[in-house]
Amino acid sequence: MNILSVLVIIPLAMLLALLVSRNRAYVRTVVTVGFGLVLAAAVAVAVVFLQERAVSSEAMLLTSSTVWYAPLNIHYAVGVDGISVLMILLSSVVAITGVFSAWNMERDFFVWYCLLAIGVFGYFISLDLFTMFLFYEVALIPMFLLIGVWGNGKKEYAAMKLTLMLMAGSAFLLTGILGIYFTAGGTTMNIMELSQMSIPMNHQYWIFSLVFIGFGVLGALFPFHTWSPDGHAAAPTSVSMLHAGVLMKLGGYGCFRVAIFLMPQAAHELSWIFLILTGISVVYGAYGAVLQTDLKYINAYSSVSHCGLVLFAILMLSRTAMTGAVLQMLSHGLMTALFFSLIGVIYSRTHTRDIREMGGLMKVMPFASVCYVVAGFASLGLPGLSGFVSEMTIFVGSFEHTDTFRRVLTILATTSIVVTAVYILRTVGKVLFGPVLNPDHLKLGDAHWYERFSAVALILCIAAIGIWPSGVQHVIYESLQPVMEQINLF
Amino acid sequence: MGFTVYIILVPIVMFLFLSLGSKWLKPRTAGIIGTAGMAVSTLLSYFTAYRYFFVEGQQNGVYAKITAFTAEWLRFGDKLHIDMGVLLDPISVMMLVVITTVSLMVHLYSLGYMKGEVGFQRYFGLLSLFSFSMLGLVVATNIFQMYIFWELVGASSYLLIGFYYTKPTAVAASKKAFIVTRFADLGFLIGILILSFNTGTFDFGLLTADNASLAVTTMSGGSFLGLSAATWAMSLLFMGAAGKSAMFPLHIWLPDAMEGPTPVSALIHAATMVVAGVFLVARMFPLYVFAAPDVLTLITYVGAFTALFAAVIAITQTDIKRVLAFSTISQIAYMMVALGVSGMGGHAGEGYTASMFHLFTHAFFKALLFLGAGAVIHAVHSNEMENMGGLRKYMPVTHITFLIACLAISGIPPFSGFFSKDEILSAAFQHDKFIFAVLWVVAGLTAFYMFRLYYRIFWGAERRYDKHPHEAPAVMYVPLIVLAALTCVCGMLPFSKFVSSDGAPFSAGINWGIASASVLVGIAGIAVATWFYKKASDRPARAAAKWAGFWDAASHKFYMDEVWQFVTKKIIFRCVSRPIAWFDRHVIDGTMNALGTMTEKASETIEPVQSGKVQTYALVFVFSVLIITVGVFLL
Amino acid sequence: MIPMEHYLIVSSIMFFVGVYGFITRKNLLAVLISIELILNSVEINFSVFNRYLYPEHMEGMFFSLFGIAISAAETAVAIAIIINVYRLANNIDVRHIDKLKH
Amino acid sequence: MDFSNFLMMHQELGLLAIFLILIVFDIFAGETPVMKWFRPLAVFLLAVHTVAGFFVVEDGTAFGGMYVTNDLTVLMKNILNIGTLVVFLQAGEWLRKEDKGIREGEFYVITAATLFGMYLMISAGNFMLLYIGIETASLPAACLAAYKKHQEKSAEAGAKYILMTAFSSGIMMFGLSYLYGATGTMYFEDMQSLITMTPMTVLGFVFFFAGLAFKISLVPFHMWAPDVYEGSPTPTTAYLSVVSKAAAVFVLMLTLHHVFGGMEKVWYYLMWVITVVTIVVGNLFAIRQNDIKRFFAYSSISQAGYIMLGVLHGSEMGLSATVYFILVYLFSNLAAFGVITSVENRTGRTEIAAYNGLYKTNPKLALVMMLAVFSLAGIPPLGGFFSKFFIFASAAEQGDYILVFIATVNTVISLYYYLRIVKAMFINEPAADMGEVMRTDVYNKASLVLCVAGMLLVGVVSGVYDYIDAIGF
Amino acid sequence: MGEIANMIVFYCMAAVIVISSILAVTSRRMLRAATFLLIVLICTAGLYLLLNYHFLAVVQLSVYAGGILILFIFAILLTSAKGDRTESQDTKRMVSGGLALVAGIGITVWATLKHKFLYGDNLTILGDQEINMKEIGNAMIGTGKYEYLLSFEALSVLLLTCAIGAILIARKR
Repeated sequence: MNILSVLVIIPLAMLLALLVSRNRAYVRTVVTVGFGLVLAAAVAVAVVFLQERAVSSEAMLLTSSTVWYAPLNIHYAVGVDGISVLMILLSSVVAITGVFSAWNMERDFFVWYCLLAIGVFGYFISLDLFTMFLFYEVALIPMFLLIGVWGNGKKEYAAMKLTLMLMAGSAFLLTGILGIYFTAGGTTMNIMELSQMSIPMNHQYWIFSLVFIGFGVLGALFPFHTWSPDGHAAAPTSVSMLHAGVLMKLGGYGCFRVAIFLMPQAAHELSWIFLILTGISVVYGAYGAVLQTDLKYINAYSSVSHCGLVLFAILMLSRTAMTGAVLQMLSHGLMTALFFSLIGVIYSRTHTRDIREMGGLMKVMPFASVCYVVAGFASLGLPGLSGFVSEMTIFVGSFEHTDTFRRVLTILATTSIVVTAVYILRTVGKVLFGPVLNPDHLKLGDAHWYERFSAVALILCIAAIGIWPSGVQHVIYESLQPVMEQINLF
Repeated sequence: MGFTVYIILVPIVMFLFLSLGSKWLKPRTAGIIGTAGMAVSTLLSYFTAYRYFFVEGQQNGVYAKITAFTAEWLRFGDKLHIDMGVLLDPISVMMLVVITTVSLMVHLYSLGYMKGEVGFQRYFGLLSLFSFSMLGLVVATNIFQMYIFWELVGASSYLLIGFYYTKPTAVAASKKAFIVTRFADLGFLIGILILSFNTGTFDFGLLTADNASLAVTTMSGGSFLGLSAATWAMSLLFMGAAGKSAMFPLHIWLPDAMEGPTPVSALIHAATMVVAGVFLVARMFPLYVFAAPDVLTLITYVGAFTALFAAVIAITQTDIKRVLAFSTISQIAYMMVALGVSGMGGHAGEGYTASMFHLFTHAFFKALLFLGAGAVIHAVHSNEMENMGGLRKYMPVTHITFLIACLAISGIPPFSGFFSKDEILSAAFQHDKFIFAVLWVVAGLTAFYMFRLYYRIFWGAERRYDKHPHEAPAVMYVPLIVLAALTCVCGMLPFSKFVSSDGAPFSAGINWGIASASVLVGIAGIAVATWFYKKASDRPARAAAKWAGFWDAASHKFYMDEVWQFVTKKIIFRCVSRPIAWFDRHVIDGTMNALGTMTEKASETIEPVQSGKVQTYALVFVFSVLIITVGVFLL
Repeated sequence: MIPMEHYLIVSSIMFFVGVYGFITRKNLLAVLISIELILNSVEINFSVFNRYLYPEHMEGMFFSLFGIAISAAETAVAIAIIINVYRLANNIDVRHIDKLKH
Repeated sequence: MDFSNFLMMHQELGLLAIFLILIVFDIFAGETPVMKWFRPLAVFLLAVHTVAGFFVVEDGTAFGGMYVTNDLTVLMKNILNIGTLVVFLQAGEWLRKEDKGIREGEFYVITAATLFGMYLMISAGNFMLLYIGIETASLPAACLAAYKKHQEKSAEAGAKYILMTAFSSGIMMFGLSYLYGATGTMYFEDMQSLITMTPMTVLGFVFFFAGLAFKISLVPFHMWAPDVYEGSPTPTTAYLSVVSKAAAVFVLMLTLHHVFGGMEKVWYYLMWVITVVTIVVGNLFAIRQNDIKRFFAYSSISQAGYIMLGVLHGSEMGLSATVYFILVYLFSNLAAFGVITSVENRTGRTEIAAYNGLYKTNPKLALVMMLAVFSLAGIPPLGGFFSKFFIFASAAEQGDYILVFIATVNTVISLYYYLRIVKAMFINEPAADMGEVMRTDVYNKASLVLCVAGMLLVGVVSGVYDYIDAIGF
Repeated sequence: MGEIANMIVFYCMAAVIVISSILAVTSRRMLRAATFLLIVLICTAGLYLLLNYHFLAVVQLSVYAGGILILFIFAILLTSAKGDRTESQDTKRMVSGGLALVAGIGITVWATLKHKFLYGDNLTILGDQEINMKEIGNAMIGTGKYEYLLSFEALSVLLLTCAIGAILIARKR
């Protein structure tokens, strides 16, 4: 059996194991051991991948393919390149930290959580459009219950909105995928094989738009981002973590893997439209975050901005910018997970997320606060943390274009880093610094060990990328070779 | 000279050690460890300076740029990559010495000054972090490394300014400092992008080699809005520099930043961080001279205006740290002007040397002033001049060292300020008489407000102190003495032998004509200050009343804060952010919700059709069949 | 010779009169009567076509034949149901069977 | 007389045998205790019949082309068998507990007869047999709708159904008469070669199509469906919404292919519009429903629209996708109706509000219901996802991307109302009187297990689709 | 001569059919409506006779007039205790019904008139021939093409089931 399938099988096994359990201790054991195994498997995949890569020049490694639906040439085809490996690592890290952040949740929660994990891992290892889409939807649907049942605030509205908007995106996607399959000759669903086929240009236009918007909805593309604030605000902590940290990456990854890779020509010609949209996302999200008063809303808008940057960079179609995009996905995934886990810590104690009602938490919960500051710095792109690396790579890469349009857009996008600083510092200043506003807060305790665990793990990852980016960068850069070959055909 | 890398690494190790171990370390231990670490760096810096200037640095009579250490950190593509390394050349070595020295003094001083504060360990950790960042900045081998440390400097200064995090003003000030400099850094970043895109490199060595020929050839074209790429890039870089160095109109953060602990002000806002901008311009100097001379003119005028502007404001301030802050702005503007009026090579590059020289001397005496002010604040627990007076009796050491520093900044020989200032004035004189005149006036104003400060602290009417003010402990006044000593002697250094625009030593004599002019105006300033402030009198008030409007404006810093407040609060928040937030909630989200509502509405609208009446159904059935038939016929 | 179209016109009229009746009548049984008209007209159609156009085989006639049988069966079921409605509601007004709607 | 013709009809004969056995048993068992064996017998016989259906496949025509049998028709009948079997399983509990006025036996007998009618519809090679089949399938079904004869709702449903079905059969017959007039034959084979595009054939076709569309409940011929579904006893609703609809779709597909192939220009555009309208209108109405049976009626209308996606191109792939879709739809919808029956039997309520907090009180039922609606909404890894994908693929294969796009976007609306059910069950708090845990009888449990297994396996196990795909027209 | 007589008979019956069917759907009294239906049915049988479908005509008379109509009359009597008057009609519905009526007739007649029927010879050849009853019988129980044993049997199932169903619904218990 292919090692990649293990990543799907473990969560599946966990799901089944959870279904027969009633006891909370048992549930905890299952999920911690299970997601620990997933992490181990992810690391193993990474190691094996690196070994293979040393001796192979194939675009995708560890591939395997089994016929599933022969009439439609659907295969269960898996394989990874450097980018998917990184995404898998990211997902496994966020998933296990999410487990620790959801330490006190009941069994059913984890059942859906495991389903989500199945979707996410399956998506990243898929090479077949159909299975990719299948896992994509598998990952989306548990959100409804995770938010609807265990969320707070306007949870039903938010859950419905999020699910419907994302599903609307996937409706676009479905049409696009069928378009790709049939216009490319209807002989294969394998992405690598499809990339060798040519899709007629008149079809590429609409397919590219559909696919890009379809994935873009999940990547919080303006103006399809509004599920993000409401959804994140209502979701329970670990769901926000996984959603913002991993699920939103599904969008960026898909845009890159499907839209750009298979339809490079349309990407060339249409990128300007989407560049404008993503450019708006970047700046707009940042400005949108400035006035928010709910911690989660701030982060949600910030995610819009940061994920917008991912799509923005992908659309620049330059190798460096795309490298930056992947780095940004990693970086945003980690730091936003960190943010949400800390917001969870704060919220579980103060029972409010309104920044106007909090103050001076640094004094009350120093550990969580320091971590929050670190997350904030990562978000505003402080060197030494991952955000800086990715943003700089994106800006440098985007600036490689000689046309004024892209350069001006890049410059506009760079302004977001200032605005980011504004809202991050505003939040930090209001919530963590200053005098303690609510005397009741003085009695609150700091983070528990399991919460600390997730925060520390995430900070370590953020710092690791920030301090030693070249390892990751190298892997990504090399993996972009096939895409660049596609793009450079035109 | 690979060991130089440890100058930088020691502080960061200290930072990690102190901040991670803060729980387990006693405050005093932490302080001592931090100071010891800094001392190691300082010693290494001195050793480096020795090796560089006297043993290894000179090649063919020119001080070369030596890359002591380099490693690739991040590769962007085939061409561009960020290295992390240590670049040694006269200015970076000079900066190493200045930074480590001042930092060590501040560390020492803080042991006393910060005693008993909550978060003592954190404080030392952050000091180490700051030192690390600043050292990394000056030894950067390429512009991106510089940017990286530039940002780190910003962040660590944010943390230091906001050290008293429960104090709302400190929090606000730290935020303001960070955001304003961040805004400026945006210019820096875009400048880097333009520069690196055109030249294909970040490396200082390649960029500045051969009179910046690389930039000249690649960037003179490509005009955008009528300006060449080089002009754009260099102006944007200057924007970054102006932000850190508090040039008008980006100076507003600096006075507020005085909310931080006073030693921090001494370190950051006097000696090190604020001169980073000057350092950046100096670093890129060949590019300015050869690729974008227009920008150099811009720098000159901005600098000159800032110098005058800040000096005027300084006269009116009553918070002693703010006076010092404006004086810093003014002095840094001086350095900027010096760079602006400079040319390249030999005596034409005198301004460059002068600028660096002034940076060097200013670091010591301004640190001294801040630390002295800190000692005073420590003694009287206030920043306001009204709460001071006649302290010379209680704090003799502070008094003397403060006086030395005041004399130095006023350009009175033989103190160090005199030499560097004189050099700047003469460079300006050669370049542009008008600029010279401005600087000359500023010199006089400087002397005046410094002595106003001096008199109001140490002379004047004696206040009734709640607690008897006393001299600072030894651990605080020893640094004062050391710095005072440095202030006295460092002016004698033959600076141009070491630091010059092209690396070739030359000898710069003192232009006695200009020197005497500057000394005269300095003495005049002192005299006026003496007349006004030595004794408590109503003269200042009368003078102020006479110029009421102007005085008011100046004491309100010419309303620059309000202007900025307007720009940020009104324009960014009200006119951009709020509409966007509204737009998002109501238009974008509204559209999405409207889709839902429309669907519901549509559902509601067609509902009556399903009336439950079987005949209606039949009617619909028949009409549908008929319509479809006709439709198909028509098809 | 009677043109075939005339038969067809008659059956068309009968058919749509039946439709009209179905739509307008109030009494369930009257509605059923309208249905009978509809079915009857169709049967005429079949016979006419068979006789005029394709007299070799008896398809149309048989369709009419079976149609008559089917309409008998349908009437039986319908009347049974209508009687049941009457039993429950005590009238057979179409307007009263509109409880199920929207 | 050549009785060998009958040998080909073993499925029909088998069913007829069951029909007769049940009648006889019912007559003789009467009200005696032996009657308790009636239901096991019915289920057993039909199960055997269903399983046997998979083994004996023979191609050929009989009765001079009036009867046609081949792999495809056998497969279709098998699918109908499965659906009917599930309905049999689900119906028993309700029939047992219902008031005295209800006789148990007739339900099975009549259902078997209607199923027989559907067999004839599918196997017909002649419009006369087709018409008789349709009438056999629908007239007795009116009795099923009016089965709860002491309940006004049920009577109303029965009346509406019989009136509308008679009306539509009149219209259909009128269409057939015109087709006959234009071509001179009722045999599929002959008509296919003779049919040309003239106003008369077009009119005939449209009228005929309207009759079938009525059975499939395509908009605008759907209006009877919600009322009848709501008023009928739940097993009848299940039967009408799944088996009866499926049979009509099969017939439409077969006739389009076998008879009206030459008129594709007419029916393509006609059905294109109807498909879109059906999906949209079904969805729009479903949004606002509060009664779960009525809700499922509208949902099944919009599902019918999706089914048409595979039908309207008349392609081979469309055929496989449609049959597959119907199979999955059958499992999903019947699973839902199984739950509805259980809940209704215990609480007597069919409002969606009755499902509030079902997950807390009856987690298993809630889970089945959730799987069912997710399958209907097309959520992986349930069969509905695959069937939707294939049916969209079959439309996309013909380049009809606009239709695919419209349909996919509409799945979002459908997801909204399906999620309403999920929300009611999982998120809403149970009403105070819903505390008791429901017990479902073993037959119903078996039906639910069968349906869930169907939903889960039909998608993931590709063999099913491969099997269907191997069978062409 | 027979031609003309046929035509006269036809047009008379056509007129009667049209008028009676209209009356059947407009008459306020149910029994009258039933009677008009009867007239329509009888005239239809007459049309069958004109077409020489004697068997069909007989069936029409016996099943429709003899069976169905009796059923109707029973049902009418059973359900209209308060008198068989129906209430006034809904004008709006009448207008739309009338519209459907006119449009429907227009469209169907147009379609038939537009169609080029291939008749002429057949009619003269088979014009007055009555169809042999034996032929009908053979066709009804034959298994070949144009023979209808299967339909016949299927119909029997239908009738049986409908009978069961009708009894089930209609009986009191």
